[in-house]
Amino acid sequence: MHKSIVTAALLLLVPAFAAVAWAQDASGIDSGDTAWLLVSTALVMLMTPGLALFYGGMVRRKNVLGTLMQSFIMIALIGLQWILWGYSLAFGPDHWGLIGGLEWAGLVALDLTAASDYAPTVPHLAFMMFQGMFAIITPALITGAFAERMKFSAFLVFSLLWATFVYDPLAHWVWGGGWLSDFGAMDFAGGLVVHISSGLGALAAALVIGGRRGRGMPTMTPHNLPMTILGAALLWFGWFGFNAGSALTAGSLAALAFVATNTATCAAALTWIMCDWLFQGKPTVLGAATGAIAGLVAITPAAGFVGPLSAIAIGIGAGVFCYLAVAVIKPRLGYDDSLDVFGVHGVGGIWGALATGLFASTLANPDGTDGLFFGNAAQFGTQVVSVLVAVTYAFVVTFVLLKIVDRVIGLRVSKDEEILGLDISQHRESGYTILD
Amino acid sequence: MHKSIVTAALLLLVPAFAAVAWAQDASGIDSGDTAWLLVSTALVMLMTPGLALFYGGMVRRKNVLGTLMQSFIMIALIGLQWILWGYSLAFGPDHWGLIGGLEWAGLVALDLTAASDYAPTVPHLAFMMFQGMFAIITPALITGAFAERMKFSAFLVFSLLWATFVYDPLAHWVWGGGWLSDFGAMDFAGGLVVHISSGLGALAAALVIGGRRGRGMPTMTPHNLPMTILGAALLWFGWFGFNAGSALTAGSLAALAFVATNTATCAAALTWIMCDWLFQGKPTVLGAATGAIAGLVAITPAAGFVGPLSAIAIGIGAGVFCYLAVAVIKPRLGYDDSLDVFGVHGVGGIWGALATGLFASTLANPDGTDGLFFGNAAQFGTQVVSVLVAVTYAFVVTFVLLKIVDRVIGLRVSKDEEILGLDISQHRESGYTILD
Amino acid sequence: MHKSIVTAALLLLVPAFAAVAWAQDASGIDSGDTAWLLVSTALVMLMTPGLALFYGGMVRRKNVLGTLMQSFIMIALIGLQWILWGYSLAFGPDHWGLIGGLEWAGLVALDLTAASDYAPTVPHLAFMMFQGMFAIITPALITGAFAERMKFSAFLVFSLLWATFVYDPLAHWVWGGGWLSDFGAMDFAGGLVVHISSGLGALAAALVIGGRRGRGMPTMTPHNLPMTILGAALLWFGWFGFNAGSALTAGSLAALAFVATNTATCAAALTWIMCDWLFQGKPTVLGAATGAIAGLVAITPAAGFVGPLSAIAIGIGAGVFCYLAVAVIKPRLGYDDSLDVFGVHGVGGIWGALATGLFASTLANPDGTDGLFFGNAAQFGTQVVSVLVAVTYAFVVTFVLLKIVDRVIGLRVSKDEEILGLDISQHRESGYTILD
Amino acid sequence: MKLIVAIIQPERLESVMDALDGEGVHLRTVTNALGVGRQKGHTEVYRGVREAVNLLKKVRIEVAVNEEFVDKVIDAVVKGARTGNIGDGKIFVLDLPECVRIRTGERGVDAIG
Amino acid sequence: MKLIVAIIQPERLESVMDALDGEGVHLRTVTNALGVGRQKGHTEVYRGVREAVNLLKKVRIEVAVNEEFVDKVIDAVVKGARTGNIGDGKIFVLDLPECVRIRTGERGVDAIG
Amino acid sequence: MKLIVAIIQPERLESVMDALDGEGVHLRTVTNALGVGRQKGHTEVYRGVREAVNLLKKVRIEVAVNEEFVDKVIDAVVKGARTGNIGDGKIFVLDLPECVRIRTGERGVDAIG
Ligand SMILES: Nc1ncnc2c1ncn2[C@@H]1O[C@H](COP(=O)(O)OP(=O)(O)O)[C@@H](O)[C@H]1O
Ligand SMILES: Nc1ncnc2c1ncn2[C@@H]1O[C@H](COP(=O)(O)OP(=O)(O)O)[C@@H](O)[C@H]1O
Ligand SMILES: Nc1ncnc2c1ncn2[C@@H]1O[C@H](COP(=O)(O)OP(=O)(O)O)[C@@H](O)[C@H]1O
Repeated sequence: MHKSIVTAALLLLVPAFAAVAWAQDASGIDSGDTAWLLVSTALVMLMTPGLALFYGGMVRRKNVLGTLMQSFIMIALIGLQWILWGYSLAFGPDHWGLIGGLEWAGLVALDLTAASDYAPTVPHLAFMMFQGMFAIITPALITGAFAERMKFSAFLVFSLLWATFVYDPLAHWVWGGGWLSDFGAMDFAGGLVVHISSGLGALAAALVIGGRRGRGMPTMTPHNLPMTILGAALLWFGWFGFNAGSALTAGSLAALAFVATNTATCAAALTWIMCDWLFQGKPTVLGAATGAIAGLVAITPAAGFVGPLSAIAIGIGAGVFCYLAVAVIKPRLGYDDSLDVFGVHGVGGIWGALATGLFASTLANPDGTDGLFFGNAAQFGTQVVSVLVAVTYAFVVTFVLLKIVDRVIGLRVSKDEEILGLDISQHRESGYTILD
Repeated sequence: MHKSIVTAALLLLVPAFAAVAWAQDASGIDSGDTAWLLVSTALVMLMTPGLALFYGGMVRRKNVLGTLMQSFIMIALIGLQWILWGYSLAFGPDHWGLIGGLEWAGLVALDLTAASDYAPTVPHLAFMMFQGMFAIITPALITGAFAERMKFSAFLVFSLLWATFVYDPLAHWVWGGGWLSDFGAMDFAGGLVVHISSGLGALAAALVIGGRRGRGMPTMTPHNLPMTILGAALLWFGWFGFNAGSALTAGSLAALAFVATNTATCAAALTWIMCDWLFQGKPTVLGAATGAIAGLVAITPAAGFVGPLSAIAIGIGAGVFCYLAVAVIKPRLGYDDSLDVFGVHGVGGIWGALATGLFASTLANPDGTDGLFFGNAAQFGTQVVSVLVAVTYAFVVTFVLLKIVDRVIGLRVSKDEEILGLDISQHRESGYTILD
Repeated sequence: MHKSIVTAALLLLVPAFAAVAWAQDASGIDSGDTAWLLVSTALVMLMTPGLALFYGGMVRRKNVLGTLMQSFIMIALIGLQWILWGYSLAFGPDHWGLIGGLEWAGLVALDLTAASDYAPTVPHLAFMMFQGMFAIITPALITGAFAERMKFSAFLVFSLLWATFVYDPLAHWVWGGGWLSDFGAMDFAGGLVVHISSGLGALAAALVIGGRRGRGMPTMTPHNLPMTILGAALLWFGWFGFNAGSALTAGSLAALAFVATNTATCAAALTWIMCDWLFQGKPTVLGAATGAIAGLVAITPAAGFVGPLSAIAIGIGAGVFCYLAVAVIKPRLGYDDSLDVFGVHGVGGIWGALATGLFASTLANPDGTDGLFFGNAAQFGTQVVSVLVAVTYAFVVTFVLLKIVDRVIGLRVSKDEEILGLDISQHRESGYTILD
Repeated sequence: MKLIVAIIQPERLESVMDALDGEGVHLRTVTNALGVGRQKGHTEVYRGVREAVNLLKKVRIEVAVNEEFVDKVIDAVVKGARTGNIGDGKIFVLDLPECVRIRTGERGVDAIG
Repeated sequence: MKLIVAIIQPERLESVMDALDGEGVHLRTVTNALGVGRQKGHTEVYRGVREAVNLLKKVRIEVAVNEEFVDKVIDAVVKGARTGNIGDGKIFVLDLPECVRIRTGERGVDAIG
Repeated sequence: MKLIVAIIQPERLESVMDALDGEGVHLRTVTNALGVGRQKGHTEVYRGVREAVNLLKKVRIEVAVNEEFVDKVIDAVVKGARTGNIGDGKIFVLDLPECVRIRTGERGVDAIG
């Protein structure tokens, strides 16, 4: 290396380190809470490859790598964006209730000697990283909407913009001290911030990019459902970190969220296969997996606010509403939200955010609020408004971003590339060999 | 929703929430122990999809989804059963040493403000959920016995009955304050409750349902052994939560159980491939995976009671006994325990439970008991009796339940459905596409 | 069993148990730290199957099981070696700075009533097991160098020797109180001990065993890249335990290592696909996965000593250097390091160990040391020397061991066996069925 | 009787099947195949090593018919498979002296349909 | 010489192979195939979307034999594959003017066995 | 015209393709196959149960050519595939009365190349 570069790098690095310095005996940091948050962070990280497999199994063979890649590379891309400016925008010092400032960009100015205000018993860096994994998976969720036809370069640019202009502001509003939290919106682990934002973004994406060629042909059959089941299992597993980790401590609140998460998921999976049985004559395995994801989505905003029986009710609702959205309404409307991101995350997220306003109870979580069914109709109103805000913001901004990227780069691969498949056309690789 | 339904639901939910309320400063709850138990719960949850893959890789292509589903759906089905009545039957207030009462059904009457008597340093809900994951995987283990031929509807009904009438009582007897624990049976993490119960249930199931059509043909070859290896790896990984989590605290006991678990598993895997080498000329990969599972099974009841060298002895025993059961005895007897649930879990569980009575040592765990080799022959006697009780109870009740379900619904798919495969006949799906 | 055997076994076991006895109230053991270390141990264990899949997807169909097996069986083989003598050699009482004594062989003489000096807040057994998982994965890493052509028996013998004569001494020198730690070598989680040792061992192995038959033919294409992506994801996930677990406590140091790990990985994955784009016209999915592993490798020695921006720099370096080694230099030199163990682990490990000497900062970790960029050129010198030592030792001893094994057993399968594939020739199994 | 073997692009299978059905030819056997033809292949890259892939995915259809259906089948396959681009594929027509329906043991013209 | 191509149900492969061996015909080549025939397909459902699957799994066997073995092969295949249900499959017999054993370069009748 | 079908060992595919190209024959269709021949199979073992595997992996190549290329193709395949060991494979030559290029509708000799 040239000396000048080294010196420049050095100067850049110094403040970061100053900031990172801490007292090992930092009072207030609890080893149990820290262990739990670090594990939860790892669990949430694993969800993105889980999602990659969940989606990858559902596409055609020729698009498997392209689909896996769209999730996998988000870890890398948003993982850096988060360190460099995303965390600062979302959780940095609040400006007018709308956005965090760039004061914490690159984590340079962070006071890391101790914990943050967000989570006083764990290292600030642990909280930052935990939140980072949420920022990573959210744009990855959207990729299901434009599966099998998006240009990789355009996808990268879009995702970076989306994380910056949709995710980071929304996260700030709800969790970073912004106006929606002042307004009273309840969102335990990301109904508004993660699922509504990605679900509505997905709807916008499906509309802007248009349907796949030759849709409806037998060859659209999932090429590898065991891969999808594995992905769903990893998502379920990781979601314990997502929801119970959002307690930010290892105590009764985490246990409540853990139980609510699992219970709603069970109920939703069973509900979905019952709908399958009713409408199609057989319970499907893809239905069980999809139902489980719908339940996980719906319980996300509510997990730390509701008891087990409410979780069952939320899970049943998720099963029914998402089933209807995916299996009944979508085929009629005819847009090609290829892997049902809107139907599962959009609809499930909306239901979950509203259900939080119905089933929340201070009996379950004394630090929470009561919902409509526990005598506090106002909270339901708050949830309705919050949902409308998130729905509108995510849909509109995503739509605009996609239109811009389409102008500048072009969103969609060419017809020949689509026939050839993303694996070869975008990545020059094949998922599987054919000859032995 | 109609208002009346809402009101009804509300009334139902209130007591649950009252119960769930807690004091955040609940004295006695340790964040480290809680972190460990929550993680362990997630790990044990992951074992069921791990099992799905372990089994799924061993069946024929046309049955892969049906096989994955039989494990996957257990999470949903027994996950709800556990909340609604299973936990109460197993761990609720004891009645005559035989069964827990329905007092805790739906968790409605649970005092969750603090920890339970079962695990005084963690939230009651965390203990409940941890145990729930055990209840889930146990009936899933049985599915290997009737792989590739069981009707899905009958399977659901049978599993629900089995969980209620076999698992819950046994768990109560051994862990829930029932008569076997008074009697002095030692079962650290489920030799009796999980492995003997499922292994003997599997034997009954294989006998009642009868063998697969065309057994012995080349096409019975495992269709995807890498899937099986992945499943075995996830099982091994999750088993750390199963066994070391059963310490219910994050301290030396958990560390001992962790080390014993890993060590016995290593010894059993090596033993199995040595048997392969000896009897068949080559060490097989499926043998390594099967041996590992046999070791995990056998160390389960002993994990918290024995030291590392004893763990090696238990692992070697597991390798030898299970190998003989699976590779030598089964082919001679000719019953079709398709994926060797009895040979691995039944035989491994019996060996482990007896070995606990041989190798247990208060030098290893001062809160445990000594076994035969440490001067306490009585404990071995206790273990023998406990094994006989569990073996008999599980076999007989499973047999009866299956006969009933066979009468009412019919256990087995039709001949045509069996030829077609479970995926299409039971679920109307295919695991993989054939045309690209 | 014969009584005499039982008695012999008993005598053997007693001291082990005496040693394992502990006081439950062992002062100094922290439940949060213990929870974190146990979880980390499980995470590191999962890395070996992750590696199996990472490698398994890259080979040809006929070698998939043989490749999976070479990693999988390491858990069993080295898992026992570690208990029986490996841990003692590496971490037992120091002799002349060169090796641990056999005093702790079989863990018989270990004082486990409390924690060890290595990690005073966790049970000694937990520390032992955590380190054991490192010992397991290191020889497994090497297997990529001789993929698709090594005789299984020779492989087992070689690995056992390698663990004993390469890994254990190196671990002792760096972490077990040996001369390299006295010398001042910094290696947070295994740049020298794990990656340089395996990377240089791999280079020696590739040279000794020679290239695969028919290399360069289309049929050398990875047979299942989704499997490789899954493997990479599990490695990434497990690596949080590897690096952040190496803090041995659940606090700010673990959080720092966690963040550095993820950040460097993100940077390296992006860097690699940028190189792909530049040199080959398209970003590849295998490149993203390979880049991620390169980043994980390079940050390993530095994880607990550097801040997030330094981690980005280290990640970029890993991406560039490993890309050059794998995609530019290797094809020119022409040796067949089949799955690029030297290019990724050797080169990445060297870069990481040197980078630790550049970017380490007491601002990041006050208990660490400053590196060159923070005014302490001496540390860089120390790192250079340490790297040279590790490189030389690992290369030379591996070379010698392989030559010996080749003489005695023969390293390589016959030409016919290689054409047939390892699965059938070494294990008498097939990975997949062909007929449905 | 003739055995007609057609090699087509995989994504044309649907429309070829529809075209055959349109001609009243309902029986056929389909296999995956790889073809090398005038259509140029593509390059794949694995860790910086380029690999020319000439074997492209194709689908192979076999249809056994009586003489009077031969032209119908050829026309239907051409209609369903033609895009006008290189790689559209080929049709091979073989003589078929005998044909047996396994279920009934029928032979020849009776067995083919 | 004739090249006999049989399309059969996958689960009958074993018994067809045994039947062929019984007739002293030991050489053959087998491929996976998908068949559309009189046998009706099934419906699959993915997230509420129904899909009619007509291409059913079959196995394709090729056996090249001298004339005197033709009927033996046909009989063996019929014996091994027949269940009496629709979908049992078909046998196609093609003329085979020439055959070469790669190993020895032998041609014709000598090469076939 | 002839349709030449060759069954070869999978690892010889490369050299057969090169040999064909060397003779100026660039078009072909390749499928996976399993062969039973004189080559003895192997035994697999799953949990102690032995299974004789006779169906060995082969590759099946189809090449349609004009008469004057027939011997060139046979020679090329033999050259590329022969190792002298049992299992090298077979070549079958079938008459091909008609051939159609789907893209252009050309028939016969014009269509084949
Ligand atoms: N002479 C032949 N022998 C065998 N297969 C052929 C022959 N000619 C064409 N094919 C098959 O048809 C496919 C399409 O042929 P190609 O030359 O690419 O297109 P086109 O026929 O439009 O010029 C090839 O990939 C190959 O599978
Ligand atoms: N004329 C044909 N051309 C090509 N393949 C055929 C033809 N007739 C039958 N087959 C193959 O044979 C299989 C069985 O035929 P099918 O009509 O279902 O049963 P059956 O012969 O008992 O009436 C089909 O799936 C198809 O693969
Ligand atoms: N008469 C035949 N009919 C069909 N396939 C054949 C025939 N003879 C050989 N084959 C194919 O050729 C392969 C090689 O034949 P084999 O007898 O093993 O070797 P060799 O021809 O060198 O004696 C077989 O596996 C089979 O796929």
